[in-house]
Formats: sequence, structure tokens, C-alpha cells
Amino acid sequence: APQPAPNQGVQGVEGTILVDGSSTVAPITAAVAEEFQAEFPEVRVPVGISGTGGGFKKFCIGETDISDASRPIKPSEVELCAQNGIEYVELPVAFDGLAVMVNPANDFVSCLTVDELKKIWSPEAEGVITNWSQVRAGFPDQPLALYGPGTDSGTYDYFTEAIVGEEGASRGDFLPSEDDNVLVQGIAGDANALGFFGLAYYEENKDKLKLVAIDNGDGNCVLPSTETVASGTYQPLSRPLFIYVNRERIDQKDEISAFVKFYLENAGKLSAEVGYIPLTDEIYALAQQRYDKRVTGSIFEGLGSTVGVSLEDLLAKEK
Amino acid sequence: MNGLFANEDGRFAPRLSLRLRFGRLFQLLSLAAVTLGLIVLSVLILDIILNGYKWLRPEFFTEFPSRFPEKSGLRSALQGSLWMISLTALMAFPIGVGAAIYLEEYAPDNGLTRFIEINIANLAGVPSIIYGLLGLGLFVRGLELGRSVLAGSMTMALLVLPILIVSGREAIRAVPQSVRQASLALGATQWQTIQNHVLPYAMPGILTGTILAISRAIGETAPLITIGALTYIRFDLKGPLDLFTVLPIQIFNWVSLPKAEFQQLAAAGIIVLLGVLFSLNALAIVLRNKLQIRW
Amino acid sequence: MFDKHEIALSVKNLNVDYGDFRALENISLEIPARQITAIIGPSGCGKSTFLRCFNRMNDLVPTARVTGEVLFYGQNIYDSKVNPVEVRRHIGMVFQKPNPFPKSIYENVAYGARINGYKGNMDELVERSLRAAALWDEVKDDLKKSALALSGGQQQRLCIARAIAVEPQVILMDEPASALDPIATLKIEELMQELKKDYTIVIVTHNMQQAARVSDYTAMMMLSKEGSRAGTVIEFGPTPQIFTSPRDRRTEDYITGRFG
Amino acid sequence: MFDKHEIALSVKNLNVDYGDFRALENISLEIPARQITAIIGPSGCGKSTFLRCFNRMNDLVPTARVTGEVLFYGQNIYDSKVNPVEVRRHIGMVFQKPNPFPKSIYENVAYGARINGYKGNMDELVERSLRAAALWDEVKDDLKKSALALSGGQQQRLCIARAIAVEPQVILMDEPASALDPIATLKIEELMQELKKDYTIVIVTHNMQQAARVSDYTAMMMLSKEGSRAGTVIEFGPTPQIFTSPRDRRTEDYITGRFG
Amino acid sequence: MNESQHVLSTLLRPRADHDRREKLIRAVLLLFSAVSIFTTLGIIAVLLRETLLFFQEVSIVEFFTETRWTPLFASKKFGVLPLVNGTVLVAAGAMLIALPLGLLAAIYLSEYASDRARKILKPMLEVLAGVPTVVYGYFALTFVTPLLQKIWPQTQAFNALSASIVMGFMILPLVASLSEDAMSAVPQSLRQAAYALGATRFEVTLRTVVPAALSGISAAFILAVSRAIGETMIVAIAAGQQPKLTLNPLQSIETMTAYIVQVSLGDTPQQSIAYKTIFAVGMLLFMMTLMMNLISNWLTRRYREVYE
Ligand SMILES: Nc1ncnc2c1ncn2[C@@H]1O[C@H](COP(=O)(O)OP(=O)(O)OP(=O)(O)O)[C@@H](O)[C@H]1O
Ligand SMILES: Nc1ncnc2c1ncn2[C@@H]1O[C@H](COP(=O)(O)OP(=O)(O)OP(=O)(O)O)[C@@H](O)[C@H]1O
Ligand SMILES: [Mg+2]
Ligand SMILES: [Mg+2]
Repeated sequence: APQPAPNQGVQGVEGTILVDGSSTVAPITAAVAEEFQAEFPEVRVPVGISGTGGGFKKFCIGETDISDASRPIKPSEVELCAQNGIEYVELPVAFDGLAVMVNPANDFVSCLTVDELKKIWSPEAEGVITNWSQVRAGFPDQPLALYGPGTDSGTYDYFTEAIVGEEGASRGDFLPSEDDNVLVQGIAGDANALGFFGLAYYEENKDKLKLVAIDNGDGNCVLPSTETVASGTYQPLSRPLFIYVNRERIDQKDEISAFVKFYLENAGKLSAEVGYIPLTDEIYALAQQRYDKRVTGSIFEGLGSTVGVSLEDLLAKEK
Repeated sequence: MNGLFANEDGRFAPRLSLRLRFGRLFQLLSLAAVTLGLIVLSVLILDIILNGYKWLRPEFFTEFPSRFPEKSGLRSALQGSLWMISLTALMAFPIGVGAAIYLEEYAPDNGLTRFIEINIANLAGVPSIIYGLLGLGLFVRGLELGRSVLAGSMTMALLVLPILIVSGREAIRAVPQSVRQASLALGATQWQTIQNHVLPYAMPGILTGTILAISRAIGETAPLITIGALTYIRFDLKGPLDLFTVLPIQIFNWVSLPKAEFQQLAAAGIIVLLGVLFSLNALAIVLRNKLQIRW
Repeated sequence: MFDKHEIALSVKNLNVDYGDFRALENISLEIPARQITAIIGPSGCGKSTFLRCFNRMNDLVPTARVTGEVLFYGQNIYDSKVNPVEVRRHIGMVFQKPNPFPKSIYENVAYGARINGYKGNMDELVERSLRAAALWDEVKDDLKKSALALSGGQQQRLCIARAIAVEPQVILMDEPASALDPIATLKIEELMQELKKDYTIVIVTHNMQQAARVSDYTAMMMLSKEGSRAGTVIEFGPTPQIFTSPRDRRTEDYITGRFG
Repeated sequence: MFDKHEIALSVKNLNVDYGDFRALENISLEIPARQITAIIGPSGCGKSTFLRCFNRMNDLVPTARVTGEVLFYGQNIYDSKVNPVEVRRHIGMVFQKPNPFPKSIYENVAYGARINGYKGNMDELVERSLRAAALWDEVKDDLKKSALALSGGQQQRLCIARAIAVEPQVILMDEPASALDPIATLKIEELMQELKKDYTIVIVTHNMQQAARVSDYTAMMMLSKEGSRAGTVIEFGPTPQIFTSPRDRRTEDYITGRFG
Repeated sequence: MNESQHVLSTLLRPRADHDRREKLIRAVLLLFSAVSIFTTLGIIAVLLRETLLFFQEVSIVEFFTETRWTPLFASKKFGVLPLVNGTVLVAAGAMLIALPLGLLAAIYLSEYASDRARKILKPMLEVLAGVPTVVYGYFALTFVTPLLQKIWPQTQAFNALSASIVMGFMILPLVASLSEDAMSAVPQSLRQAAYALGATRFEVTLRTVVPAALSGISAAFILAVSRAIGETMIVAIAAGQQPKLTLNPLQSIETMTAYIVQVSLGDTPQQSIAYKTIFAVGMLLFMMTLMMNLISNWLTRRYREVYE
């Protein structure tokens, strides 16, 4: 498609909006920025990927306007922001489904229960659960090789919390990588593999991987998909993604308020385009309200976790 | 053959054929080393080219990055890389060569000199990401340059300085002392001697260091991400204080996206990066070949 | 010409070109074994180039091309079957500019013997060679000192010691005494007389007295013709004859022009 | 001693040490202006070291330490106020080993003039200097050729041309003719006679004839005493006197031992 | 006499402009060398504060004696040895490839190849040094590792060996290029001297040229080792991120640099103890390369051959 000519689009709004933070969220923000800049050619929206932690560090000392985050802000970061007098509006923008996968050569696993996953991943399993036959009676006598995102990632934190029950608690003898494409390679090349990472990477590598359904203890095996994640039936392995907007600058800078407005209007469509799962319309509406009212602070404060909570409930409570 | 030199008196055992065979073996071995390096290079490059050549269309150079692979280009990254390399070379070359000259030609053999020497060698081994942390604290925040291409180039200049200095020193040291004497005896000052003789004769070696340094700078990702170079930029880079991204960051970014087309786009990006590298180095290489002197 | 002497080296139709430039033209002569042959002639006429032909050192000059034959006891050393390493092992050389290795004095002398698998006592060999080159007394206390810290003349004598240490059959010397004082020169000249019992010696010198003093045969080199810059041997014969009754006018001019 | 000559350089209690090793001991002598002074003596006795003291080239040898005074028209060149660059500009040097710059012949000669801001016609200067060094005819067609492709003797003459081109007041020559053939040597000697009208010349040579032939004054150097390795000047005077009636036994031995 | 006056006046009137220029140049050059000191000071400043804060919470004894490194897990252990182990393992492997191959390549280029071949081959090799390290990482993962798995089936998908091999090839041109320069600078007259003694080309190379160029070659080696220790992206992608105390190169390990990049680009809050670990690790890495450099500096000073 041809680029819009510079004289098209909305005039008068100009400036630079600095966005940094999670590399998981960056594709969504970039997609939004792309469309936004087509409409507002005088506004520049560069997007960085310093990680959620690095993003908050910059955000909380006022270096950036918007921070991408794959997890809610943590107490130490809340404190840093407070020290520097930075207030922020927290807005969920999409879901990220975590897919559990095995090598396509694996013909005996199609569904795993949360308990089985816990048995495999808990710290006590280290050096103990090393064979598929130990996971479930009837699985063949075949070594078990585990793959997962790096221990520094929000994905890993979320997974351990959701499955093992404590953030960061897992066995250490799995093969981690920061890069999901690397994990794809690993699992695709290892017949004994079991691993997890973002659903989008599965979607793009369906021929190399085999998706495992998850039984959340109720006997129903659910495969992750746009529908099951959005509707909340794929539990507990879907997590929300956020942006944090500097409260003060929303009012100071027209371009920022225009951008956030645009973001919330288009996040659903654009996040789907880049492989994530849109929130429900209700949640977007609630987020919009939250933004309109400039509600600052985190809805997760005191909760410390996003596992098993309904965004809709949380946001609704705030009204 | 042995008949030719008949009066071998037995006090020597030259075993020439053995030595020659050994030598030939060694020659083959060293040829194999070069070949192996080149094979690895060809496999690597072939792999990349096969992956990415389809995407090397004009739009690839004129478009900004996009979420649609077909609409994606590396315009901003290419601009950023060219800016950064030029600024880096502009800063690192004089400082690096200057330091090398000082250490070889002027520095007294004392504690301070030795300290500087060890220091430089040591800096060569500091992981690049730590330079990123330094650049963030010193240039981005300290000098308030922000996340500009200037701050990035300064960080990169510090990163490649050790390579330049170490190779520069070796090149300068290899200039025979007699040349310096000849020049000084004509009443040249020390600087004139350096400028007119030492530097020109050491230039091939210095240029090798420059090639290696530029190669290093052009492919580095981690420190720039740390100082806050941005991955996604849809506007042109206008000056040294502007925000920027560079080719390896763009490549790194594409590589980590789920869509397979982006992997190919990354390969195309690498081809471009190698192209840039090649053309920059070609200049240095032509110069080097011109300047090489065999004593 | 030398019925009484065996012929060690015999040069036939030798030409040397440096790229486009012809440095030596059409040289033929025979060098007698166990004699001292001097090559004299003005600077730049190709003496060093000629000398380098005898042990294929010109192979190392990328632009140099040698045509013609050099027979060593009948065997053409430029034959493709002949290995230059073997040639150089037996035809040693001392260069015009002293070129010691940047190693200790001891290592300089021992180097050649080592690579050629010398079986005797190395310390003895080093001492013997240094004595022969009239350097022993000056360096005996400090054999570990770097050869580069020696004076110019000392370096030259070290290079001679180094060449002797491998006991070659022919020794080529390019102005071996040019950096030496008379005492050392005399010692080297005595050494040559000593060596000539077993070895064939070819020296380049521009010192007429020296040539007259030490050599048995003399080759006079000149640019082959006015205007050309290619050198050639214009006269060759027993030294007394060359110095007392040269046949070529130019030789006479050159020698008499200098003497006295 | 030389009432008729002004004194250009005067050496007082000069000592030179290389690290722990004393190379020169307690030298005092006076070098007359516009005369040729020869330094002779056996190899390794410190001639080159002594010569290097006159233009502070020893500054460049890290281990070398010079004590004592060298007065140049009354001014101590080792005075801290004196810039060695200025000293070398006025006191030129030709080294024992030819050391041309790896540049063209032309550039080699023009270099010194250029850095010293020569204002005349450079081509002329180059030609004049090369002629003076008896090299012009051999290289005039090829001034752009690299100086490294010259023969040993050509290189040495090039270095002389280069030194002359900056028109110093004193020219130090370390065995300038050691790599030269007689013709070139004669030309160089004639050149010295020519230069001596305006310049003071100090040459190191181990060629007695040359010293006798060209020099006005001669300094005889020797190791100062048996067993020591430090050199000193044992006798100094007008050349005829040194060569015909030396006062020191060792001088006589050295000279007569070589002559004839 | 006017000549002596003239000489005196010029001698004592050191060309002031020259003199001032020389001093200025010297000062500027000294300043340039001092940039390295400022850099080091800067790095230490960046590292030291957080490192001290880190050691207030974690004992230095634990840091150096504990054998597990799990600062990002719920049960935190701060034993740096596994990371050191990983770094040394990968760097040593890379050096086993880069140093001998690099030196051999340099020897080929300098002593065997024709002038023309050298002028073509050397830059081609140097291109290897310019390929972004991310690319090498993927090359190791998708090309070398499967190859290794064919030979040793127990090879893990991420392993030290493939990272070592690829890193070795990345560093090879650095060694080759700088060593080749050093060898080209050895005067031709030394080679001639050796040839004239009946040395074969092999002996000339190994016994004359290489020793004479040793200073430059060792400088290249040190740069190479430093580069291997400091390299990040290859190991982060191909060697895995599993800190492990092992000498088995077929296993996944984590290097100090990979750890630093993992955390500094990750999601951990920058105020946490987990984040501070990267400064402690960085400081240790800094100290390690410093030690290595002190030793090699001492060695080269001892064995350097000066030629002229
Ligand atoms: N750089 C140096 N370091 C240590 N010793 C040196 C150095 N240069 C010369 N020497 C020593 O000083 C002494 C005098 O050396 P010098 O070069 O002055 O002798 P020379 O009289 O010029 O000899 P020649 O006639 O052989 O050139 C010698 O014993 C030599 O080994
Ligand atoms: N490597 C080279 N390339 C080109 N020309 C050369 C080379 N070496 C020598 N020449 C030329 O060949 C001619 C003969 O040189 P050569 O060194 O043999 O002279 P020579 O007789 O030894 O002189 P000298 O007595 O001055 O040492 C000279 O004109 C010289 O310039
Ligand atoms: Mg010669
Ligand atoms: Mg001398």
C-alpha cells in the first residue's frame, strides 16, 4: 500500500513520543505506532526494547512517556516512580497465550493436566523427573528434555506462578532461552522435548511443533486459541500485556493523548495482526473508561499477580 | 640429489627430504586453515543470501519497518548505521591512532605508561554490554545527549578503541628504528618524523585495525540496546542528536518476531549490512594494499 | 684456464632481469674449487645480483628472473629437480648489510647448525665459529646478549661466524669486510686463506687492495655497454694477470684509476 | 694545537654508558671548523657511539647515557636549553648502514629540505645533491623508483645526498664509503674536499688509506686499557703527524700493522 | 666571528613555533591515551557502587564457593562458579580453534600466498569479523548443533561446543589479520639470512619470522582471548542459559556475558538484588581479564624480540 502523502492526515499535532520496555509488547506498540504515524505524520513514535525492567527504570525517572510491560509494575518500581513523582495510567492492551508444546514425533502426549505440569516443573523435580514414564503411567520410557523462556522473562515468571504456584520457582535443569525462535529450533530438533512459550510462535511454526492441550483440573482438555484465551476457558496459561502512560504528559502533550486514544481503539485489531490475542470488547471499554478518568496506580497492587484473576472484574471494581 | 653434494662429512644430518615433507605438510595445513575459514564464511553467507535475496527490492531500502513483512524496509536502520559508523570512525580513529603514537613514540617507560598499556588491553575484554551501561550513565544521562546517535557513536568509539590502539601500536613498532634515525638526523622534529615516516609506513597495519574495529562496531547490538537505541523507527535521521536505530538491532528485532517472513527479512538485512561493511572496508583495503611496504 | 683446479661453479649464458630491467647480461665463467674468486666492479654494476645467482637467493626477489645455467660440480642448480634449500645449505652467504637475527649471539650462530641437524657439541661449534670470525674475544662473556646491540663491524663478523657454522662447500661473501677495521679485516682475510683449503670462496669487494691481496682469480664487472644499465663480466682471470696486465681497457682504467 | 683553525666542536670529559656497560670513557678533544677529522680505530671501540654524541643521536638509544660536554661553537649541545632538533639540523649525519626511506629517490633527497622549509627550486636541489653524491647519472632516469630497490652502494650515496641537501654546518659520516666502489669512493672523497670549504666534516673510517688521504686531523680510538671494553681517544693530532710519527705505541702498531 | 654567532643564536633560539607545537601535540596525544584510563574509571564507577550494594546482601564467600547460580529463581543461590566455568569453557574452546587456525592462516598469507592471493584472501577473511554476532549465534544453533548431534547424539540443543566453534571462526580473522601484519613487517633481510643458511621455508617461518613477530602475534592472541571472553550474543543464543558446573562441552551452559545480557534486557526490576548481580558478575569479569592481561603483559615483555 502506498504511504500516505505528508499533507494527508491530521495536521497540527506534532512531537516525539518515547516508548520503551518489554520486547513482548513492542510488536503491538509498533503496529499501533505505524498506523498512528500514517494518520499523524508529524508525530514520531520510536519504540525501544529494554525489557520490562529496563523500561520501567527509564519510565520511572521520566526518560520515557510510555512503558511497555509484560507484567504489572512491581513494588520496587512503584517506589521508584513515587520517588521521582511519576504517576502513571496502567492499561491492558492484549492477551498473550502461553502454549505448551512437544516435538511432532511425540505421539503419546496430546493433553497434560496442570498437576502433571507442576510435577514436571516444580523445583523438587530437578534431577528426579527425567523420563516421560514418570509423568504419567503409560507414557513410554523415554528421556524428558525441557525447554522454556529465560528465567529473567515475564513469561517464565508467569508460567511458574501459574503452574508451580510461586513466581520463579522451578527446576533449574531445563534449557532456557530468551529468544522464542531459538526455543522453536530446540523443540523442533529434539524428539524428547517439552516446552512452553508465546502462542504466536506456535502459530507460525505449526509444522515443526505439536501443541498440547491443558486440563485445568476439571477434566476438559483445552487447546489455546483466540477464542479460548479471550473467553478465559484456556486457563491458567494466558496473561495480559500492558502499557503504562505517564499521567502528567497526557495532558501536557496532545500527541500523547492522541496516541493513547488511538492505541485503545485499535489494539484489538492490531494485536491480532501481530500474533497476540485481543482483549474482549468489554475490557477495552473498561480500559478506555479508566483512561478517560486518568486513574493512576496499578490494579494489581497488593495482589502481586495476574494469575487466575479476571481483568474484567478488576477493572470493573475500580469504577 | 645426494650425489651432488657428495662430501657431506657426517657431522650434519640435514634429513632434507624429511624437513621438506614436513614443510609441505605445514603449507597444506596453513592453506587448510585459510580455506576452512573461507568455507565457513561461504556457507554462512550462502545460507544468508539464499534466505534473504528475494527481499532485496528497492522498497527494502526506502521503506521504514512495518508489521507487514512486504511493506518493511530498513531505511531508518541503514541511516542509523551509516551515521553511527561515520561518527564512530571520526572519533575513534584519531584518538586510537593518537594514543598508539603516544605509547610507542613518546611515552617514557614508567609506571603510568605500563598502567595505560595494561588498561587498554584489559578494555578489549570488557563485554560490550558493560560499555552499554557506561554509555547510558556517561553520555545519555551524564552529558544529556539522550538516546541520540551521537551518544551511541561515543559508546561504540570507546568499545573499539582498544582494537585500534593495540593494532596501531604493533604497526608503529614494526617501523624500523633506522628510519626514525634517518629522519631525525636531518633535523626533523619528532612529530615531523612521525607524521612523515612512522605513520605512513605503519598505515597498513593501522588500517587493518580500523577494518576490524569498524567490523566490530557495525555488528554490535547489545550496548546500543542498553543505551536505548530504539528498534522501531519510522522517521528519517536528521542529525547527530536525533534518535536512531541501527542495522543489527533491526535484524535482531526481525529475527525475534514469530513470522517466518521476518526471518528472511533479517537475512536480507544481513546482506545489506555485509554490503555496507564490504564497501567501507574496500576503501581501507585498497588503501592498505597501496601502502604496504616490504622492507 | 685452470687446468690445475677442479671447477666448482660454472656459469653459462646467465641473464638476470628485475621486471623489465635487465640487470645482468650474458655472463659465462667458471669458478675454481678451493680458490678465492673476487668480483670487482663499480657500484650498481650487478655484483650482488650476480653473487645471489650462485645460491638461488634471487628466487626470493619477486621481480627477479634468472635465465641461463649455473652448474655446481656439473649439476645445474636451476634445474627443476634441484631444491634451492639444498643448494643454500652447501653454498653459504654473507650479506652486504649485516643482518643478524634478533636473537642472542649464541642463537645466531647455532641457528643454521640446529636446523641442519648438527650432531656435535653446539657450544664448541659456536666458539669455533666465533673464533674463526675474529669475534670470540669481544663477545665470549656475553653470548646471551642480543646480536642487535653489537657494533656494525661486530654484526658483520657475527654473520660470517653464522655462515661458517654450517660448514658449507662454497661461501659467498658480499663485501664481507666493508664494515670492518683493518685488524678484523686481516683476520677475515686470514680466515679466508684458511677456509680455502676446504672451501670454495667467492667474494664481492670494491677494495682493490683486498682483491689483489686475497684472491686467486678476479672477475671484473662493468655495465655491458655505454648507455645500457645491464652489467656483465668483462674480464676474468688469475688475479695477478688482471691486476698487472689486464686485457680490457676498461679494467685497466678502473684499476689504475684507483691505485696509488 | 690548531691556532689557524676556529674550533667547531669541542668535547670535554665525555663518557657514554649503555646501561651498565661503559662504552666511552673520558674523551676530550677539539674538532676544527672547515676541516676533515677522521676517527679511526678497531671495530667495537666506540667510533659510532662517539660520532652519535655530536648530534645527540644517542638520545634515541634508550639505554644510552651521555655525560660530559660537547660544545658547538662554545654552546654545550647537551644543555637543557638546547633543542636536539636544532642540533641535528646543523649537524647532519650519514649512517653506517644505509637507511633510505622507503620512498622514491626524489623524496628521499627532498625530505630534509622540505621539512626545513627550503624555498629554492626543489628539482635543482635534488639534482645538485645527487650529483654531489655521485649518484645522479645512475638514477636520473628513474627518480621515482623506490630507494629500496637500489644497490647497497647506491643506497649509501643516496643517504649522503640526503644529508647534503639540508646544507648542515657539520656533516658526520659513519664509514660513508664502506659500501662504495673506488670510483664512487673517490667521488665522495672529492666531495668532502669540496664541502670542507664551507663545512666541518667528521668521518669514521677503518680504511687507513682513506683517513690518510682525506683527513686533516685524525683521532685514534682504542679500548682504554687491556681488559676494559670502554673505548677512548688515545691520540689526536694532524693527520700527517699521526701517520708518520705517532706518539702512542698502540697507534703506531695499529697503523703500521695495517699498512703495506 | 659571525658564523659562531649565527650558530649560537639558532641553537639557543629553539624554533619556538616548532617547540610549542611539539609540546602541544605531545599533550594531546597523552590525553588520547588517557581516554582509556577514563573509560576504565567510568566502568569501575558504573560497576562498583552496585557491586558493593550486592555484597552487602550476599556474602563474598558464598559468591565464590557456592556451586549454584539461581538469582532469578525463587530459591536464590549466588555461586558465580558455574558462570565462570561456562565462560572459560566456551572461550577455551574458541581459542583452540581461533589461535592455531588464525596463526596458520596468517602464516599462509604472509609466507606462502602470492602477493595477489594475499590481497584477495585477507579481506575476505576479514569479512568474517564483520558478520553480526546474532547471525553467528543462529548459525551455531541451526547449522552446527544439528551437525554435532549427528556425531554425538547426546548433544543438547544448546551447548557450549557449537558456540565455541562458531566463535572460534568469528575470531579467526582477528588473529589472522593482526598476525599477518606483524609477520609482513619482519624485514626481508632476516628471511634471507635464514634461507642462506639452508633453512626451508617452513623453518624460516617458524624459527625466524614467527619469533621476530612474536610481539604482534601475542598482541593478537590477547585481543582474541579478550574478545572470546567478552563475546555475548553467540553464547546467549547457542550455548543456552543454564549455569552449570561442567566440563562437558556438549551440555548447555551459561557464560558471564550471556547472563549479563539476559538480565539487563529482561523483565527483572532494576532495583532488585537479582539485577544487581550483573554488576557483580561484570566486575568479576573485569577482574578476570585484568589478571589475564597482567600475566600476558609480563610474558610478552620477557620474550619480545626487537628487530632492526
Ligand atoms: N645499543 C647498544 N646497546 C648496548 N651496547 C652497545 C649498543 N651499541 C653499541 N654497543 C656496544 O658499544 C661498543 C661500541 O660500539 P660502536 O658501535 O660505537 O663501535 P664502532 O667503533 O662503531 O665499531 P664498528 O667499527 O664495528 O662499527 C661495542 O662493544 C658495542 O657492542
Ligand atoms: N630488487 C631490485 N629490484 C629492482 N632493481 C634492483 C633490485 N636490486 C638491485 N637492483 C638494481 O640492479 C642493479 C644491480 O644491483 P646490485 O645490487 O647487484 O649492484 P652491486 O654491484 O652489488 O652494487 P653495490 O656495489 O653498490 O652494492 C642496480 O642498478 C640496482 O638498482
Ligand atoms: Mg652490492
Ligand atoms: Mg660503527
